[in-house]
Amino acid sequence: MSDTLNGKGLALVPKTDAKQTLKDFKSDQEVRWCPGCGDYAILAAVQSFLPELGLRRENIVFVSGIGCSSRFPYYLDTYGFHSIHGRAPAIATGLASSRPDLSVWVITGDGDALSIGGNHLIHALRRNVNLNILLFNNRIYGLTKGQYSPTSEIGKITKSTPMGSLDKPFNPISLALGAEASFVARTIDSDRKHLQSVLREATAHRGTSLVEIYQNCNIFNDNAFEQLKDPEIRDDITLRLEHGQPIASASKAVVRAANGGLDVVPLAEAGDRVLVHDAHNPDPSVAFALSRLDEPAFEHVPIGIFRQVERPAYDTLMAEQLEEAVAQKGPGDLSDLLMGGDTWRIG
Amino acid sequence: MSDTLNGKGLALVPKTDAKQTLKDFKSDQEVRWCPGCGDYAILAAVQSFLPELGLRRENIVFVSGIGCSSRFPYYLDTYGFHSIHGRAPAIATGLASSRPDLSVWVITGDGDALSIGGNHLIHALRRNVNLNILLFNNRIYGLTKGQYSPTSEIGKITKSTPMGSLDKPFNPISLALGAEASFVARTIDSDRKHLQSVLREATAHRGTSLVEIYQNCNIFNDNAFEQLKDPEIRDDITLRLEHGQPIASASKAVVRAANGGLDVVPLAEAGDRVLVHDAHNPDPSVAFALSRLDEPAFEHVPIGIFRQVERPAYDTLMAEQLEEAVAQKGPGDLSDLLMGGDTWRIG
Amino acid sequence: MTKQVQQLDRVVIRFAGDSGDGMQLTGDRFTAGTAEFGNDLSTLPNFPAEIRAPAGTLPGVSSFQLHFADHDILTPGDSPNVLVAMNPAALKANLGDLPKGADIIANTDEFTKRNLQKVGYDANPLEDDSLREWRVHAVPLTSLTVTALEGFDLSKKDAERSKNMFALGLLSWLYHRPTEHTISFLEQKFAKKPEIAKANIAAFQAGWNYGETTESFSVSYEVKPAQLAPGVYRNISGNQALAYGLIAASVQSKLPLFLGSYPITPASDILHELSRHKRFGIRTFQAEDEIAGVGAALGAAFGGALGVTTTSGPGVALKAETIGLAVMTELPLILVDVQRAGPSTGMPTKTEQTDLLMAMFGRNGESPVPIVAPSTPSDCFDAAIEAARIAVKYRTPVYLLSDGYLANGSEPWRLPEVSDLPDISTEFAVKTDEEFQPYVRDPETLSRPWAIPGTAGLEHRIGGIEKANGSGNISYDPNNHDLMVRLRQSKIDGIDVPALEVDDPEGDARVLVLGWGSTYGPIAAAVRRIRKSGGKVAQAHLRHLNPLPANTGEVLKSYDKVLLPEINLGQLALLLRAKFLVDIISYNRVRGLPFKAEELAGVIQDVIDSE
Amino acid sequence: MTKQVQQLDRVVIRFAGDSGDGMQLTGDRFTAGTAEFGNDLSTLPNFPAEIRAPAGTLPGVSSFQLHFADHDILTPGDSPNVLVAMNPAALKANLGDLPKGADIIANTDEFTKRNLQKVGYDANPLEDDSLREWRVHAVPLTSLTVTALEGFDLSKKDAERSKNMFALGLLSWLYHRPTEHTISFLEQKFAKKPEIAKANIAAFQAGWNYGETTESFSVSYEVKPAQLAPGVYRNISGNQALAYGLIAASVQSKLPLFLGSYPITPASDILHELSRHKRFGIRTFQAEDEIAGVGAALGAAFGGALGVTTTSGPGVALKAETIGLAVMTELPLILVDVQRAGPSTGMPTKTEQTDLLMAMFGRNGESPVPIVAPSTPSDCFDAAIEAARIAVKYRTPVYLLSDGYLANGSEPWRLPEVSDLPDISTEFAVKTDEEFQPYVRDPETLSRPWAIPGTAGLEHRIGGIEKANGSGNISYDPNNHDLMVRLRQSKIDGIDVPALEVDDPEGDARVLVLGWGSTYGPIAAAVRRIRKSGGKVAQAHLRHLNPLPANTGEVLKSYDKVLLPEINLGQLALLLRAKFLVDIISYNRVRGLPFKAEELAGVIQDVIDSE
Ligand SMILES: Cc1ncc(C[n+]2csc(CCOP(=O)(O)OP(=O)(O)O)c2C)c(N)n1
Ligand SMILES: Cc1ncc(C[n+]2csc(CCOP(=O)(O)OP(=O)(O)O)c2C)c(N)n1
Ligand code: SF4
Ligand code: SF4
Ligand SMILES: [Mg+2]
Ligand SMILES: [Mg+2]
Repeated sequence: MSDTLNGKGLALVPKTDAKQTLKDFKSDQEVRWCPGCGDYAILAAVQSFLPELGLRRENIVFVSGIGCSSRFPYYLDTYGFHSIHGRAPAIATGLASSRPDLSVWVITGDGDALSIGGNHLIHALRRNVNLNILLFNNRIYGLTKGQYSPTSEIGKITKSTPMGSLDKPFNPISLALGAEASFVARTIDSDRKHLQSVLREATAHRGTSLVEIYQNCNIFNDNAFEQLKDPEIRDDITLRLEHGQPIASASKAVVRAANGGLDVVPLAEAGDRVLVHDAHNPDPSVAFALSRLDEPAFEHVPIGIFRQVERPAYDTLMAEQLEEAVAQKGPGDLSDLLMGGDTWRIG
Repeated sequence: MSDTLNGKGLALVPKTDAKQTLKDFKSDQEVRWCPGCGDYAILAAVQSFLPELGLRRENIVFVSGIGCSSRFPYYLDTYGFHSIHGRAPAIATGLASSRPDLSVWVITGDGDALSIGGNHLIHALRRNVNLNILLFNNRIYGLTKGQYSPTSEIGKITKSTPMGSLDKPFNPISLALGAEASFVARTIDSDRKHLQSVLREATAHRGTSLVEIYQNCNIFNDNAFEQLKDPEIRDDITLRLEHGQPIASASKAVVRAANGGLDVVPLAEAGDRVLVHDAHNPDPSVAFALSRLDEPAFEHVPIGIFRQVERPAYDTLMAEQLEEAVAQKGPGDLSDLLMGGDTWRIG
Repeated sequence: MTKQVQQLDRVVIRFAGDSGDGMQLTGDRFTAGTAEFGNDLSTLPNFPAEIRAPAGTLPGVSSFQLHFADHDILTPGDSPNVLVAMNPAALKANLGDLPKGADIIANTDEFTKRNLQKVGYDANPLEDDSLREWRVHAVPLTSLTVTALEGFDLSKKDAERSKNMFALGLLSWLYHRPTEHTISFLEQKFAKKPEIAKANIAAFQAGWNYGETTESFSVSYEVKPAQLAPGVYRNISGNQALAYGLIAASVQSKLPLFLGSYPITPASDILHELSRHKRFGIRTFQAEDEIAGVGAALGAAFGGALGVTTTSGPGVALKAETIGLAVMTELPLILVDVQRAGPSTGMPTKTEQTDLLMAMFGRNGESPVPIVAPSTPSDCFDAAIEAARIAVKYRTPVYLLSDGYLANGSEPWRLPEVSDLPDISTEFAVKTDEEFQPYVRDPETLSRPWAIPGTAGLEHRIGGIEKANGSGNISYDPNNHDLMVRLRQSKIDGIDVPALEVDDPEGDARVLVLGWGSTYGPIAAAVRRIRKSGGKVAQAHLRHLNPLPANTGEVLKSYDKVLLPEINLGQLALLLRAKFLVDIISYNRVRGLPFKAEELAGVIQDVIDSE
Repeated sequence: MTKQVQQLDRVVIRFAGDSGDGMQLTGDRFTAGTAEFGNDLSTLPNFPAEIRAPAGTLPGVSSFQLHFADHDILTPGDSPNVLVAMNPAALKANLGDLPKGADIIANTDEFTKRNLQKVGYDANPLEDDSLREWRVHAVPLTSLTVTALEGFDLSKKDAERSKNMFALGLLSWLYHRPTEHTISFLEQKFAKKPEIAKANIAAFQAGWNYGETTESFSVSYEVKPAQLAPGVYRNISGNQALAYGLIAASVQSKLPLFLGSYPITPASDILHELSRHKRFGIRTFQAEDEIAGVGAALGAAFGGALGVTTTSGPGVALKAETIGLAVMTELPLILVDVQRAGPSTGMPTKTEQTDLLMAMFGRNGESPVPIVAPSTPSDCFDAAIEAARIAVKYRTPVYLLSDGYLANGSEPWRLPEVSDLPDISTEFAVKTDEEFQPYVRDPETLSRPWAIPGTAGLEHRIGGIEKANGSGNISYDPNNHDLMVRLRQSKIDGIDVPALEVDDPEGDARVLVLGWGSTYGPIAAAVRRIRKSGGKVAQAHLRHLNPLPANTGEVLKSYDKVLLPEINLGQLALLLRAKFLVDIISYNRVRGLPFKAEELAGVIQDVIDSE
């Protein structure tokens, strides 16, 4: 856990000595995504990652909203809650803030998290509830059969936008950073190793970690992330973010721009101006600038952990207040409470 | 309108030659805020600013949510809609995108806009509907008598948080920039001149303009912005943002930091490193970095227009599609539509 | 060999296969051919909520049922005469609905050991004796298709894809359907891939020829065109008819249509349809959620548009607060609820009538809203216009309660003459000499003026706080509040709705079957059966649920017994019992499916017999 | 001069002034003194939605009414015997409620020309003859206060602020209230500002002395302590009692309380109260909106907490979707709705009973939810425990329907012994030898196991899609859906609720007055009046609205007439009519105010007379 600030993410969750394998995390439910869907790869990556945590299976909970991606909990043999559209962060907030002994995950899609659920997402982020949020971004509404989503590119032709969509998409990383997130990362369905390395840090982080996962929907938005998978160009356009390392792809590098922002230049020209990634910078501004590098789209895409800073988790603070209240005045006594006001006796 | 990119904000709204004064914009309703409330100053500033626009009064609409601030529309003799909590941006989106001939304003509070209404706000911003959103930020829930709000500082003691609030507040400017806003500004209730100068640019901007107004609630959160009003320190901590001008207060200046971010240094030390403000920079990263300068609070506060870039407004694009559809296939004919499928005749 | 041709008056076919097998398309094309041929028809698509559940599994089965006849019919049929089963899952999932003696056309190629195991068949039912009570036609549809396409430059997989067209060809032969339309349809659909177009056409024709030549089918069937009322017809689904109705309402009201909506099954297709008709000046706004959808529609209505929002299931719950605001601000608004099986997420692709009481009461405070419910897919057109008429005339949100069955089901629709459509236009308020009062009421309708921004001299403020009647100023006056609560109620109670019509041919029935919404077809079909067998029963169907027609109580009380079948636990019954103190007999099944005519006929007969 | 002392059995006082005049505090203190003295009492605060509307205006008037007596009383009183009017607006706004002959104590200092004009008085009513039918005591409260505080180091403005304490002192003298409590209260409240504390105490004493010495008051009144049941009492408002009830439910169920809430009038005080008792392990979460509030509560319930959400008005509408999810997932959850005047924003500070049908039906699909309604402020305590008992035992969301009148009204409460409170604890599911089935049902209650995360071997998944009974797997099976719809309904229908008790002392009444919720007090007071005057009437009050007590129908049918007063347009009446086909007589007034006993007595008498 080299990059981990504190590694306390799951400190309160009971561990097991029993050896676990991928199989322990497979439920008996048949997986029901379209053949070829990127969700399969993510599921396999998560199932094979979980044993590494060494947690008691019963202390893991997956909470999801509604969407293709939100079916995820059914396929994991942990506790699970397939809730309603957009509300998973709220439901998970109640669970995680009252049960610090649980590892609580939120599974959500770009529609679920950023359209109907946008408000709960940004509030969870600023509160820093102890949650791992995996946002499956396929830039489309899968389950409702292919309308454009808040991450679809402008001009997208879909069933609901036959002449093209009009709205500028959200950049989930920028939005999260604007919402005071303490942990923000991006990875991709097809790169299991990277995906798992991000999950490793996300689970080690105590607080809300938002992991955007580029996910291919081969039915309604096939090849949305093709450039990042294309062996021809992939290494040139992928800027890997690793804390303490220069930010560069095979051929490009990130440097400071004259106007206070960031620029991408040919690696050869960069020299020692290459920006070294500081994921732990308390100021999210550089992380934000990094998140803007892929505007308009996919010329150079930062992948990895944009931001990872320590901040007390909401449930910790909440628990501390309860403890403090007891420390100050002793545990609550119902009889005392009732008798506590101005009372008088009759008879 | 020196700083205005296009000045097209109200190009489609009918003008009047009639001379207007503040009085024309006063409704017959008694103003019902607490004596001393900052809302009075904002109301007066808006009422005395509106004549400047020279619009037909009947083409101006104020839409609000719920909160003390949201009573604003009642006091203006224009069209008004005092709607429900948090939903004003959604309602205004329907109005503005179907009526480009209107000047549509949204009046909202920090609770209304950022708590219950957060999602509608960020979506309005990314869509760039032609709206002027005035966010009265008093960092408290006024109307419900003083609970902490999403902009209240951590540890705030209120009726609902007797041991102090736990959640990190939103920075409305950062959030808006993370949500792809094309126009973002901050001003303050007590500085009418500045407030009006910001409104001037906001109305000239076609698209969504978000104006955060620091507003004093003298009943539940008095003196929240005292530093910015205190003649002793005000000029030292206020960093005025003016496009094309160096960013500095009486004694401090903003410069680029070594790590790619921004720093505030004593003016004397800054020399020619002082950052020149570029509100029109297509990349919001520097604006974002500026929005972080006042973290944790009020050591140096940027005031003015953070960002002001041209981007097609949602209603324009929508109208263009309708026109294009007509251009391509002629205006809709109901009879043709009904007969348009596979039909057959009987009898 | 000349094959025997048998005449039938009606047939029910069900195509069933994997989600990826193209059964909906096959059904659609068969329907188009049947419509073109002139039969009356009714359809029932049935598909899983998953986009494409794993191949070969029971949850992945998708089916399409079609009923066609030489006379007018009312339902998609209780049980199929023919089942086309593209794989073992399709057979297993549908066999239960198949009456003994029906035909089964099974694609033997898919009855592999693996596929059989997937659905729990120990042995191949086509080979053991288990299907002896049906007439099984074992056809290797896949391999026949691949063989037929050998000359094409296609991978085997691509060739196999055309097996649904082979099946369509076979069925088209079996029922003497015309073929031209399907061929030109395929040419158009694959205009950009001519090789695929040709292959599909070839598969289609091979299917036809297979029927013509193989011994497996010794009889083919003819169903004569129906004697429908003269006119121009097209086949239409409820969602499409509803969208067209909204467009017509926009034209007939001279108000630009603004749709604020968030996608949700089974309402999404209305959004899709409307977004294709921008040349009517229609704005479709895909909102960030249901709340924003209805909010934007209300904002547009304030600006003088015909504001519409469409949704289903949990989406309805989310709109409640804003509907309350629309009640308070007394603005026109149309709320389309395509009811689906609940509660909560429920069964998104299944039908139900369980939102009636939600529509009536699902808001804080006393907030009455009129409710209109279409009865058949094509009736969605008229019901939409009627909802708009009420909304505009009475300045009120109106609920239009469709359901999943109407939405996706289809039937031939005799096109109305545009000149016969009602004029539902209204007048915006204009400046007069008097001071403008936004809550002054029209004495007839009790509606308030619709004064839209841009009108000089009518500047005013509305909102969700209680208003003084007349001036519209904020008012906390107790008596004003009581007055306003009653005025809002009286306005809705006073809406002009046509009288409830009773179908009681001889006027001597003692039992009335009442219904509302999509149960019309099965109820009417059941009533026919009863009458055919000499029974006497009256039928009435409510299109207006709020307010009820003025004569409703009278009608109910003029029968010994009133039977009310509903796909809920008795929601309309509750309203009628409360209002008229009539001991209505409810029949309720909440299975996510429409009633069957036979089932209802049995229930009606029981009620008659218990007299 | 020794003044005359008159004995009274009951008095109704109303303090009225500007929002900034501290009338609520004054009323609270008078109430505390009265409680201490041992009278029975009941209070009715009434304040504007604005925080502090412009001084001296009608909308800015805030009032506090207190009814106290030497016997047990049931309401805050129909009309005041004394009005304290701190300014002309307060006089004007309240005069209509004042019976002729009542006392008016008016603060003459505020009857300036400007203030009179502000509320439309042409002349000073204290000086012209217009108040001749009342007993007016013109007292320059402000200047007397300022004079009394001359020795203090206070600005004039600060001194003037104490005028409410002067008024309190005067009234305390007038009704022989004890003074110690008020003095120690002021010392505590202003502990950090001793000068202010002393000034307030001085003003209070000056008011007392003024009464004692001035000629303006020749009589003072004594109301003997009431003969209430023996026990320890405290005065409590409905919101506080409700919060205490929730805490007690947490203790008695051994479940940690989790409140997810979003502030809204008049429910916010429950959030405020609960957030002060963290040492009970109570977590209060101020959410970003109502949806997140109920969502978090449901999430916590999944984790084994006693999940609660509190709201009012439009907030209720927003929670509907999540309540549907709670119905589907069959988890315990308490939904507190402090009903306020609607629809939409309505009149936030006013009371109403208009959310009953929303609670019953306000969700998509068939989603039954039990409903419990407290009848008096202190009953909110017991009703909260009862709601929790049902939620926990039956694994269901439960609606607790309070209202604005109960929330802010107060009355003396005889404290229960903690040992007498019911044990409402439950068992979480534990691993057994059998495979765990999350939707297997307890045969008695039909509830499913509550298996919380952290329990090894019970890993399972729940959600909003229809579940197979037993296994809990997703199921689209039509018959399973019908079964589940009925099981969910049966579970609620089968909840054990106590029988409806009827108060019919001689057992020969022919008319029954039925009520629910906060109308208990006025109805019971009206019934007393009728009986006092020799009339016969029976009374019954429903605490359980869903399911209804098993004997409800029987009770209704055993009277010739059933009168049901409701502060809505007849919502419970609708349910009872539908269920029992009884022609209930509704009496409805929706004025944002509780009924008056006199008003109801009149209505009851009319019904008796029309027999
Ligand atoms: C309240 C509500 N509104 C709408 C829907 C319909 N709906 C289900 S999933 C979905 C969007 C799915 O998109 P996304 O979150 O991107 O998930 P994906 O299917 O792409 O994984 C919508 C609109 C719903 N189930 N509930
Ligand atoms: C749906 C709904 N939830 C809650 C409320 C109660 N409420 C009214 S205003 C408000 C917050 C006000 O805060 P803010 O937006 O900051 O406005 P301010 O009063 O401070 O100007 C709340 C919670 C409401 N009216 N409607
Ligand atoms: S529709 Fe797209 S996202 Fe959904 S399961 Fe299929 S491929 Fe995956
Ligand atoms: S409570 Fe605060 S924000 Fe509201 S009117 Fe009073 S001073 Fe202004
Ligand atoms: Mg998606
Ligand atoms: Mg505020």
